[in-house]
Amino acid sequence: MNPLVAPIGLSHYLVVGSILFVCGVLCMATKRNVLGVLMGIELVLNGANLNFIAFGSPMLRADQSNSIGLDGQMIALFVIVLAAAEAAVALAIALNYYHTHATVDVDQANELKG
Amino acid sequence: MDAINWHSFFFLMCALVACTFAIAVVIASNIVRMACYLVISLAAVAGLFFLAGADFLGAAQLMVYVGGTMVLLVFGVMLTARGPFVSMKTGPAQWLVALMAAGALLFVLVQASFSIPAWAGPLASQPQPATLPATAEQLGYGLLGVRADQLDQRDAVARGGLSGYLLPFEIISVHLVVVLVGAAYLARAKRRVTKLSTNTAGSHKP
Amino acid sequence: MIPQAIYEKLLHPFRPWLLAQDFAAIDPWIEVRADGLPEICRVLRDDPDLAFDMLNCITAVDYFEPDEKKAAAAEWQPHLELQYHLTSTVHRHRIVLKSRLARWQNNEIGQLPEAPSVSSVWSTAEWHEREVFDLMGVLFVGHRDLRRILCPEDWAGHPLRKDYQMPVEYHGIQAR
Amino acid sequence: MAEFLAQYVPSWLAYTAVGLVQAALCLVVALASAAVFIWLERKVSARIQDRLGPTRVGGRFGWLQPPADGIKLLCKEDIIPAAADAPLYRIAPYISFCAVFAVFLALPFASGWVALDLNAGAFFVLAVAGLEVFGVILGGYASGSKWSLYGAMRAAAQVISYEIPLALCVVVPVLITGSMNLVEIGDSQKGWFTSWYLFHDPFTFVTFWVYVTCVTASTNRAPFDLPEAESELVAGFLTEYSGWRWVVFFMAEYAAMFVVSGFGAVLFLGGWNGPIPLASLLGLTPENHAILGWLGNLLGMANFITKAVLGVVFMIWLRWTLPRLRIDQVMTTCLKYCVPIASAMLAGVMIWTYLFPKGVIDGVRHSAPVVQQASAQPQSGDHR
Amino acid sequence: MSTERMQPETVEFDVRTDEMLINMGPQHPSTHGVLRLVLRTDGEVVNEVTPHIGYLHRCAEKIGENLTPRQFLPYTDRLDYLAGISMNLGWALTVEKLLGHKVSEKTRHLRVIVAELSRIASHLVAAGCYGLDLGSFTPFMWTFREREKILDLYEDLCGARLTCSYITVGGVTADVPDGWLKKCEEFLTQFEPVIDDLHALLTNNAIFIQRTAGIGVMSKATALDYGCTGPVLRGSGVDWDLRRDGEPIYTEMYDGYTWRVIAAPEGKYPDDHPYPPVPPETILGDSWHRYFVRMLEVVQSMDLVRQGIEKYSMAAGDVDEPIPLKKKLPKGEAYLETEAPKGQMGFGIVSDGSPVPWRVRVKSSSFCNLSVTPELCQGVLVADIPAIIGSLDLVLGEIDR
Repeated sequence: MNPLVAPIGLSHYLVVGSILFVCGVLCMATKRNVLGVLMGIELVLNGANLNFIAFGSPMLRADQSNSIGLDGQMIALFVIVLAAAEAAVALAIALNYYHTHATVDVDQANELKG
Repeated sequence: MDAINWHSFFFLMCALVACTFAIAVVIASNIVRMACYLVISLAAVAGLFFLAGADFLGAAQLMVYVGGTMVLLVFGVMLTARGPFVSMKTGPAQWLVALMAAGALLFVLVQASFSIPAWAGPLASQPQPATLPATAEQLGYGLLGVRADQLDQRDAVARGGLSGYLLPFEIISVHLVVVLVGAAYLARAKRRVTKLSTNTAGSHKP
Repeated sequence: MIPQAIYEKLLHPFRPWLLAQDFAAIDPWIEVRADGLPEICRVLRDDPDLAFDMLNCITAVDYFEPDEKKAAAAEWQPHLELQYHLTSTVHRHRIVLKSRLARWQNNEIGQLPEAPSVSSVWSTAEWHEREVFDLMGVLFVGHRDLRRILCPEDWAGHPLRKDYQMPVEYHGIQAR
Repeated sequence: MAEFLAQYVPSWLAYTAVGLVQAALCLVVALASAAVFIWLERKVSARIQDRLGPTRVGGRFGWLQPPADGIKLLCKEDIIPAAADAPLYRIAPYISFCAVFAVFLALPFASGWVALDLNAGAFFVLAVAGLEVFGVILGGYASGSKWSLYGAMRAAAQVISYEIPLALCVVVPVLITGSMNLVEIGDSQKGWFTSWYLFHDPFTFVTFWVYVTCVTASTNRAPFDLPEAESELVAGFLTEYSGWRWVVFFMAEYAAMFVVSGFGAVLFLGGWNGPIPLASLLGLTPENHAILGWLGNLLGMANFITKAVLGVVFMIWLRWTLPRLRIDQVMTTCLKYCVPIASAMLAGVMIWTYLFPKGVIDGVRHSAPVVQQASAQPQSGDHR
Repeated sequence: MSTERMQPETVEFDVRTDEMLINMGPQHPSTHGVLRLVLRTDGEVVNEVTPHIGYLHRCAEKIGENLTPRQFLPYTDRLDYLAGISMNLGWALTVEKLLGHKVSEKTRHLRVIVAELSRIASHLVAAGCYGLDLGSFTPFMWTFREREKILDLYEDLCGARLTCSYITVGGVTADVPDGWLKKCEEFLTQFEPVIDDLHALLTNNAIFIQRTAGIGVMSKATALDYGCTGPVLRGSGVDWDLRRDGEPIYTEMYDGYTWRVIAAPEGKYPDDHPYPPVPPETILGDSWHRYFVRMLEVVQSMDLVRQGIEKYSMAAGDVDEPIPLKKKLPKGEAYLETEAPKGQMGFGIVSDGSPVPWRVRVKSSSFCNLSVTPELCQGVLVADIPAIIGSLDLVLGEIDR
């Protein structure tokens, strides 16, 4: 079943979504720069968004009976807006952290430790 | 070999771009390179949105996410750059553990996405709409409560009682304003600039 | 207010410091002892009748004759002369203050003579005194940061002195 | 055109051919506009400064000056500074040019003559215009020098902050037409110049001038050209660029000028509808005959291009008369003047269209048919 | 001597960046000639400015000790190369003061005509370059087109456009070629409307006012304290112009001329001046006022040139010949300051009786005007530095000597 010919189904989108999600998690786990972690979060949110859109898309499913329809796109819109807000706050915290500690290395942020 | 299904061709293209650059973000060490790869990956995801029939969402993603959030991130990268972008390496041990965990998670997700037959895909027979579906207007009415896509809902109650998204949308916009004002206040540093005192150097108060 | 009256006004408080004066010259001048300069200048600026609020320029003249034949003929001993040209924008009158310095501090070649700085009275004196230090070699005591202003920082010698020899080469550039 | 070709050639070849033709057309328009406007800027600035401008290259009016410049710049040595981040340094100009070129896709030259008739056309143009700032930031950072980073940060701050009032101004015509489809916006301004949105009501008139200010600022032109402020930053982020990469940045700027004035023409000045509706008066409408309709569209396109060129001349005229603003004055004009005025005008237009609708309120009438034909996809723009 | 800007203010900035040392010059496009400014900036705000000069230092004073006064004259052209003839005038008058030499009536009026023309040329360069510093290119083109016409007049007069060495000790090198005075008048009549265009283009331009009003404010006390002179001093409201308040030998030149010093002692210009009203945002002593004083002086100089032409054509006799080349100088000292376009240009000469002077002193006005920049540029934005430096109208040839 040569991929170019077979029609694209919902599961293909889900696979791409999960790859993005996993890259995001990996990025958050391994990056020591606070902005790297932030980028990881963006990837995770995008993975989730892709799934929402895929589920709600009219073209990807055989029966439209239990498709979430427009709700998928609406929730994706909410996610995008909230991601912008989250990035702004995270950046403000990162900048303040940078001003006080003159570094953005996450591993050195251990003052709260006992 | 009958005609190439254009939809799947473009899907494969965008998906490949999105995934490779997502992996590049993980691998890259220089923070600015990471930011650029992320921008390209998000643009490819916007392409996927267009392909999935959500053209308004694709444009929104391009504008708000790539145009706004990513520029914010790049600004953050520039402002916290201390000298040449020192790339902070993480030890190989952490990499190993992270890779194993991620691999397991990926396997589970892919398994799940292929397990349900309903998600397999549309029958070849169902014609795919030629023109790009106009979701902008439907989303607009979705806000107002006229659920254009749910009208063939089986039970009348669901069709009648679906309230619009207007109220949550207003709440979100107020929330966004509050968050941005807070972020601006948080990032602002006060400084006293003394004029004409003998020591001309401004004393900085963190 | 003619130079004579200015002289009388200064006579009372600064009699020991005023050494000589000449009101017939083209630019009437008063010679003062070098160490009294800041006080006299402060009085000249702050006294309402004098009100010398503008220091036009600080000039340094090097009286020294390199070859012996002419040196004998000259009727002055080798010395440095500082000239302060002052103007009052209020009363529209002018005066020149002169003070005499030895060419070298207690006559050892290489020891720059010292004079008190008037930059506390007029801020323009700061750059003028830096220029005199740079070109003529006079150390101004009490100056904020006495550095060379026109010649490069590591330049040797003071060009406007009569016995100045141009260095043969500077940073690899043949000068002579 | 694609369907027509599909009868003879396998469908995928038809679609790619059509796509390539349209892309080539848009690219030609972008490059030609850049070349013409370089010549135009030299001539107009010469006239303002009481001198002749290029006359020696190619005939009396110096027609060959742009190609001459192009060849000269092509022959320049391709220098990449040592401290530069080479791949980013190379990619930056192309990012900003592609961002500007992408707007050509959605820009309608005449009723129906548009590369991609997007339903959310206006929104797409704003989205893609936001990407241009990446090219500037990357260019500034990748040049490695302190000055170019300064210029890049200033340019980014300026372009981003002017996107907000720009979006507010674009919402006004969208509100009046009830749809974001640019072809629809242009068609709804058919007829005499009174039907232009510029003269629709006092609020849209003011919105147009706020739009002009924001657009001049977001293309880094005239009084807002901080990033290339010669007197302080010696050319901002363009300092290290020379030769072909500088030409690409330069073309991006001039194409951006053409695009934003074209976009403004569609939104406020009736796009292809001239002051006097010549096409309908002469009967060159699709109803009479396809060829006549095509001629009408040709007339419309000429109309659209003259308006865009007039917009560019206005920007050039601004540049050669006004001195440059300081960075904080640029920001205050944006946050203290453009944003409040734009939002006030938006509110004003809302009230105006509610109280004195031009004919029936498009919005509500439009929604009724959608409810009945729920299952069928509503064809865009045919039931007016 | 504290002004209202002195008390420390809490200035808030979005983001704190570390301090940067930025070099502006010596080949920076907006520093006029080879001036190097080291700015210590924090983000956009400049905390401290330190000018470095001396890149153009030729030690003209040492050269003066080996040349007779008339041989030294061409060197004075190279001091302020934008107004060469005013420098010649200063040196010629200083030596004539030492010699006690009086020039004839006709020469005096010819000197006024030529000196005031050079003032117009110098102020035109100042206005044009100031527009260029603030980013608008057109005033530069208009002002230099008019200045070219003045340089053509110089070329007819003495062969050179820039370094004319026309006024010499004892008189002028050559009398006026016939038809030159008519050409002067033609230039003045066609120059009248250009002034109004310049006012419309720059002086009343809202953005120009925004960029210059209230920037680099210098109080009267600071101006006098730092020895600033010329339009920079009069821009701060000090009513002091050497053509009226100078030494008798210099003020005699302007006897019989009706003119008025352009300054706003109580912060208000004489209201009968037919020029655009002073915008409200400007504070006396800011960059805008220094620029405005120069524009008013251009019109005043045009009037002086017209009066000079009339008096020159009515004066009897002919122009004086310069003194012999190797004339022995009397023993003594002489120092004279003249009102050059950029400020008070001082020349001093000490002679011991031989034809070659013992010591030559050159005091430059831009030297003092530049010394005030560290104080003016405290806490301004980087974009204001060219606005302040441009308003001081500096020429590095004159500063470095």
